[in-house]
Amino acid sequence: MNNLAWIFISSLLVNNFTLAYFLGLCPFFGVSGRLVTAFRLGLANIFVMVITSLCAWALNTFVLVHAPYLRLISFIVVIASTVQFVEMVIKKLYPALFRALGIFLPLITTNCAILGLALFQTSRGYGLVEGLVFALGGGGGLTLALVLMAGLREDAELSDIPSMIRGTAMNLMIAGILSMAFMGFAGLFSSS
Amino acid sequence: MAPENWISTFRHGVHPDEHKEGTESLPIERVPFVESYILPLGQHIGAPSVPVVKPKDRVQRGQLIAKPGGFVSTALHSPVTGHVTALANRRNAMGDLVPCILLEADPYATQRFEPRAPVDWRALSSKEFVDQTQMAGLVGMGGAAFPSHVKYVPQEGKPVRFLVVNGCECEPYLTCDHRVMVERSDRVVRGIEILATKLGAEKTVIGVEQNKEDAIEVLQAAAAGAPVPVEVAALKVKYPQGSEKMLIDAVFKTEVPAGKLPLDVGMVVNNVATIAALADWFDHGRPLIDRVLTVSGPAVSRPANLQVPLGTPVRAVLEYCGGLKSETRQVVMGGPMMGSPLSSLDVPVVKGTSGLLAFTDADVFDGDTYTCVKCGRCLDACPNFLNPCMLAKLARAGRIESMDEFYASDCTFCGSCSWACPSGIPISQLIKVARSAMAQRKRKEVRQ
Amino acid sequence: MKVSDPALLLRTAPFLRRNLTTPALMRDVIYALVPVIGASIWFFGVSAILVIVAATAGAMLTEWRFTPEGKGGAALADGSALLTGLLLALTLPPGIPLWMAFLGGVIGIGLGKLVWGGLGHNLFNPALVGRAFLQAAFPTVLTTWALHGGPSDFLAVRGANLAFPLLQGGVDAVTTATPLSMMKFDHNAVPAAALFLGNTAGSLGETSGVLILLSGIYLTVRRMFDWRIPAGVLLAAAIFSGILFLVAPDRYPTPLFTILSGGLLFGTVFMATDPVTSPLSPRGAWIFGAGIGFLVVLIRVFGGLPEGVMYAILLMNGATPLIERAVQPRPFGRGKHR
Amino acid sequence: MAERDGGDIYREFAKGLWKENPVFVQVLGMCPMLAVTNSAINAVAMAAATMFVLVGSSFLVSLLRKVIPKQVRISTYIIIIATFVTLADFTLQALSPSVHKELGAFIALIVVNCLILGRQEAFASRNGVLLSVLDALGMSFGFAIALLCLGSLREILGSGSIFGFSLCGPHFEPWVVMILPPGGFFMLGAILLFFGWWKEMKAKRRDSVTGRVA
Amino acid sequence: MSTPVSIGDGVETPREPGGARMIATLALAGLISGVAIVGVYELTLPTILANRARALKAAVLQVVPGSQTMKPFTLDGGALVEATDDTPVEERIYAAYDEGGNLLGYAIPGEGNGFQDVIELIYGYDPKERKIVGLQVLESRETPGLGDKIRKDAAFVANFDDLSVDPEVVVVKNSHKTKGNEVDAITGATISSKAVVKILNVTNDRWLSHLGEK
Ligand SMILES: Cc1cc2nc3c(=O)[nH]c(=O)nc-3n(C[C@H](O)[C@H](O)[C@H](O)COP(=O)(O)O)c2cc1C
Ligand SMILES: Cc1cc2nc3c(=O)[nH]c(=O)nc-3n(C[C@H](O)[C@H](O)[C@H](O)COP(=O)(O)O)c2cc1C
Ligand SMILES: Cc1cc2nc3c(=O)[nH]c(=O)nc-3n(C[C@H](O)[C@H](O)[C@H](O)COP(=O)(O)O)c2cc1C
Ligand SMILES: Cc1cc2nc3c(=O)[nH]c(=O)nc-3n(C[C@H](O)[C@H](O)[C@H](O)CO)c2cc1C
Ligand code: SF4
Ligand code: SF4
Ligand code: SF4
Ligand code: SF4
Ligand code: FES
Repeated sequence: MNNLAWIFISSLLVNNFTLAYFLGLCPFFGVSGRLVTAFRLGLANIFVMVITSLCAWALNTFVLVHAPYLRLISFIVVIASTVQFVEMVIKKLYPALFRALGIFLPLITTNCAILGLALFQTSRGYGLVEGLVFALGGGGGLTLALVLMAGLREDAELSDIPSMIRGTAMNLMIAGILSMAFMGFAGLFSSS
Repeated sequence: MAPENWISTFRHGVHPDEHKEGTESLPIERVPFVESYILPLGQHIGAPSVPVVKPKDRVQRGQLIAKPGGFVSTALHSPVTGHVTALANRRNAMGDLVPCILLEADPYATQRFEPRAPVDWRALSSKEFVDQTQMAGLVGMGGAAFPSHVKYVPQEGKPVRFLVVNGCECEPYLTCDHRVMVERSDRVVRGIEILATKLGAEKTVIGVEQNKEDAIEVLQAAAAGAPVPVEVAALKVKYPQGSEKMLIDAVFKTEVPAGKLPLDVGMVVNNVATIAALADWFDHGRPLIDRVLTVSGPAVSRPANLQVPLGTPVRAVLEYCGGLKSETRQVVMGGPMMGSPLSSLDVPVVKGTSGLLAFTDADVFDGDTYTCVKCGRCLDACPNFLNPCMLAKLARAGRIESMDEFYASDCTFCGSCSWACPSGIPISQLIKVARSAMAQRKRKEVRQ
Repeated sequence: MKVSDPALLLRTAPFLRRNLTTPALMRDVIYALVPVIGASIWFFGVSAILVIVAATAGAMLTEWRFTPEGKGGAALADGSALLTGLLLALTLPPGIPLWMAFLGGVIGIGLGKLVWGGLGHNLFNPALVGRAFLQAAFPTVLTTWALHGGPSDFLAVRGANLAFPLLQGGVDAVTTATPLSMMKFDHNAVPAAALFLGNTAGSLGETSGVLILLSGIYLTVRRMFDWRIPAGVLLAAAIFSGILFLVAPDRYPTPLFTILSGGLLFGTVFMATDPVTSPLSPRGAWIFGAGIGFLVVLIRVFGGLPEGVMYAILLMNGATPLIERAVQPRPFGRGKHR
Repeated sequence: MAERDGGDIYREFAKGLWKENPVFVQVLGMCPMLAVTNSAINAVAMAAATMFVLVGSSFLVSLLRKVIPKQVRISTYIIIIATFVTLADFTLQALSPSVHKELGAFIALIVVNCLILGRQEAFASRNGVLLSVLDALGMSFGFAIALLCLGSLREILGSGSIFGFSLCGPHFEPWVVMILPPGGFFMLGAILLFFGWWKEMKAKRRDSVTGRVA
Repeated sequence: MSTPVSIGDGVETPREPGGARMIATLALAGLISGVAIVGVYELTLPTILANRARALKAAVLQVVPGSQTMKPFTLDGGALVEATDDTPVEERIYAAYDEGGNLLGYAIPGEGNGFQDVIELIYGYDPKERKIVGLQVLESRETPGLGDKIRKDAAFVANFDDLSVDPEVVVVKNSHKTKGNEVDAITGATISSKAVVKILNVTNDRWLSHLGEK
């Protein structure tokens, strides 16, 4: 399997950002109560991840070669500012899109899936295109996990879940089972 | 969209055991007159009738005793010769106290109904025809008790193409329509002639399930001699074929859009007994003063098809049939799928009463209930293609507001889902309770 | 004759019920399992019996102990815990330590069913949750296959059956490769006849295709499950693997091999069809089935694991709420297509 | 800020340990917690790094709380936190490369651990230096307790050892799932389930006692 | 979990009143944090670099048995030249020498996809014998108990102590190793085993032709 496709499949399924890497658990547990919201959040996430990947690539190539110690600070500040800027642009140009995604953008910018993306991309030495594919796969994986989780939670709401487990504990169990199911993707397109 | 395939039916639905063998070949008997009668003013859907008699007034059999209380309302006539004892509240089958006219029969009267000369119905304008029907006290005898004349009002842009006569009688145990079709096919066809002519229908289709072969034969013979085109459609036995939208789907393969009426697809649907009563009114001036019903069920000593004057107490009817067995635990007015349970035997037979069924504890469902295993049998049962399982779940969780997303308003409470559920979940009952809660909530909102 | 008022009950309509209950449904599936259980005992002897007893004991004890007060006995009576235990056992390798089989039953019912609120509330197949847990916890044991045999070595305890709880099996068992791993790693296809009759290595219940098919036909005829689900699985698996086979016949297995090998038939007939965890609506059932068939082939052919039925079913269980939302039945009188 | 007595001071510290435990009660900082608790030693390293960052930034934020304009406070907090994280990162890398390798990117991800930002916003920016540091210490210890709990349980079941010391002998069959991702979810879920059960039991006992009195 | 706050809220504010002060605050924060970071960076850098170098050297010396010293090389236009400080890490291989300064072999790093994630390894190559003489897995996320045997299973690692590279290395199952270029797969982890061998072959293709006898 060629490398780009593997990066995509790996971050989407095999090493799903949320279910295998534990990234972005805040939105995963916090915003998966309703399917529609979860889906929009997922889309917004993909969007921010793509921007993040671009920023991280630019910083890595042009700035951080000279000052590697500023990596963390510059990632977080630059990503946050860029997202804010893009948010303003969207608000002006596509108000409808903004209404659908806008409220999530600030929430997403401070979660670890975003920073994790930038850091992994850097530590694995991904180039521009690899980074973008990684962002799409990772964001897609997060969206997939979110949407599955939201569907399951909406249904579980109508079940007689015992009161002692209802809430976070149950959500963790559901996530665990999902994560176990995703183990089936292990090794997908990796060799043989 | 002519009916092409006679052995047709609608999709989904269920097939409970029919239990009709005990009564289907018993001729209609008349029950003797009793001492006193209870006539609720609201025996139909819509505004209650308004009494035109006072206590102590003498009344003749067939005399008007209450006039329509509005357009969606109908007249009420005395089922006996006798006198008015009181205007008072009595309990109806639902257990509610409702205003009634109480009558006492004159033990010495002949109780003969004096027919009047036939009306020249061809000469009536549509408005006059509708008014006449209203004064006949005609309501749907298929169970819904909807004032019939309302259906006959011509509506702009909605011509009537077909008259559909509902002879399905899909409820288990009930055989009253069956007997009416067999014994009074001439009245049915005469009613069709009148109604089809007045409505301007191209053709009339009588829908009958295949388990009533004798009725089909008799009706086919009668239809052959009818002055208007009439066809008899034999339908596969399935519940709730008699529900008008299912019947139309079965016969014409046409879906009446949700929230619309048969008239919106150019049809008027009437029960066979309603049609026969319509003929009696125009031919003999005989209003709706009695009806045919089936007394049956394992706890009834002598099952029968009876012609019962309206207002006769249930107790008297059951006594005529030899009384109830001692293990009786449940008496149902109507069919076993949609009827109402009675809490007392002192309620009267009304225009919509198609049956009186008595069961022992062992006969009616009282099994263990389990949680839903999502087996999908309720989906396969629902003639309205709803998701009863989901509706029941939402109702149970108190998420009434979400039920609209699953089209709770399309439910006709036919009970097919509850019948089919292996987990014994009272699905249609849950939906019903939730729907009335929803209606109440909406009413409250409107008031505020 | 005077009628005196009987003690009337106020139940509401409908007053009649079909005489089919949920326990009867479960019982029917258990009946259908009998031939499969018989085959597993034939092939794997006393080991099969031990593993089945251990897994069912784990499932039933958990159900009995942890169902909310007062309902324990009643919950057992519906037979679903027994069924879960049996199904779990039949997906395990014959040489598994009994304590693991027991643990699988406990996890299957505990994590797979009771935390969700018991029968009918779970969204993942309990037996497969139990198995997936075991496979993730003890991957080596769950991919070690004891030799199959006939009645001659009926009494031979296979593999690590008798390992002390929490400890490893000790002695190295005599193991063999399953048809699927031979296919995956050596590109060596076992003939279809062997797969069909069942004298191959594999989980207890999966080896005999013909018996599983018979049970499946029995259950279909009795309408115990939605036939669209197995149809969807088999069609999708056959089509997808057929395309691959046409592209490169020397690398990929034939569709027949795909369908007859591994747990595909067993999972299709007994597990994908679990009503509780599959979609209700007819179109949903097609999508669900097709998704499983597709994922099985994807995982088997392109993934790291030789077998993917369990994961495919669990993944589609997870997607079931989404499928249900996407394909609600269209109510009567609303729109054109149904 | 009003004067506080010793009891108050103790309370600010102790609340994080149990009553407002950031993990078990507030369910904060899930990502690093689940990602690194596959062994006790990783859990301790993570907890130590978090404590360093949390205490350091709480100290600085409360010190500067009157100087920082409201509109840019969050940005300033982030810069402060990121600084401490970078410091922790380098230090750990110098001290123990192997632990640093195990924890991977998750040390850097402390920046976005909501527990830390949350404490700045909710406490350090409104309270004096002493209380803020105590609060931070309490929260860090609470976090550490939770991490250690989770890490030890996962290591014991998943590897049969604790802090690398074998507990159950060489024949123990490890439950590999526990050190895999699902195990993280399950173990934390199980702990929360246990607390739920505990609470329910206590409530039931209380009810039965008061019921008898009434 | 992260609080729904925008950390970028300082970015678009300069137009508002008091902007100067905000910028000043941020700048100051940035300055302080910069100084702190640079300080610690300078302080820890030597240790970190030394740690890395030590780890690398240990790995190199281990995979080329008997070696005592090493020197990095890289390819420049097809010729092997000594690496400079600017040579990227992934372009380097390491020549290993005994105490007498005689070349014993090269340590070659390689990486590729494993069962779960990327596997990084380094192996020793003896150009005289055209044999692989040692292998160490540096980084892998393979399943504990299965795939991680590529690192922990002595029998598997021993496959690479004396492994011919002519023809290409191949994997065989069930201890059927008969030829010099064959590697016994780990039972239950065939995929990881194959992945390691695949990395070897790919890396060999890249380097071996340049590593003739020197
Ligand atoms: C579930 C259901 C079943 C019904 N079954 C019958 C039936 O078997 N026979 C019948 O005449 N009406 C039946 N009805 C009533 C019909 O829908 C329709 O109202 C009636 O045929 C109209 O004729 P009517 O007004 O003369 O009664 C049923 C209604 C429902 C909702
Ligand atoms: C493959 C197959 C296996 C069966 N195994 C059994 C069985 O072991 N025990 C049994 O009672 N019925 C078995 N049956 C079904 C019976 O023929 C019969 O349908 C069933 O016992 C009726 O059960 P019920 O009355 O509980 O619904 C089997 C049917 C098939 C097709
Ligand atoms: C949870 C789980 C984890 C696994 N991890 C690995 C692994 O890390 N590396 C590997 O090669 N195989 C792993 N496998 C096993 C492979 O999927 C496959 O069964 C094995 O490589 C076949 O080898 P064998 O033919 O020697 O039995 C894992 C299996 C399971 C169920
Ligand atoms: C056709 C059919 C298939 C079933 N398959 C399973 C199964 O695969 N696993 C299981 O635990 N229970 C199965 N059950 C039993 C039951 O649905 C299960 O215990 C519930 O999932 C528990 O809520 C099945 C039941 C039926 C009727
Ligand atoms: S249920 Fe409806 S359809 Fe059936 S007999 Fe009664 S009134 Fe007719
Ligand atoms: S038509 Fe009606 S009123 Fe006239 S005789 Fe017949 S039943 Fe009596
Ligand atoms: S009662 Fe309502 S939901 Fe149930 S089958 Fe009838 S129409 Fe469908
Ligand atoms: S029939 Fe009963 S058990 Fe089956 S899906 Fe419907 S509600 Fe659930
Ligand atoms: S800690 Fe990961 S998103 Fe909040």
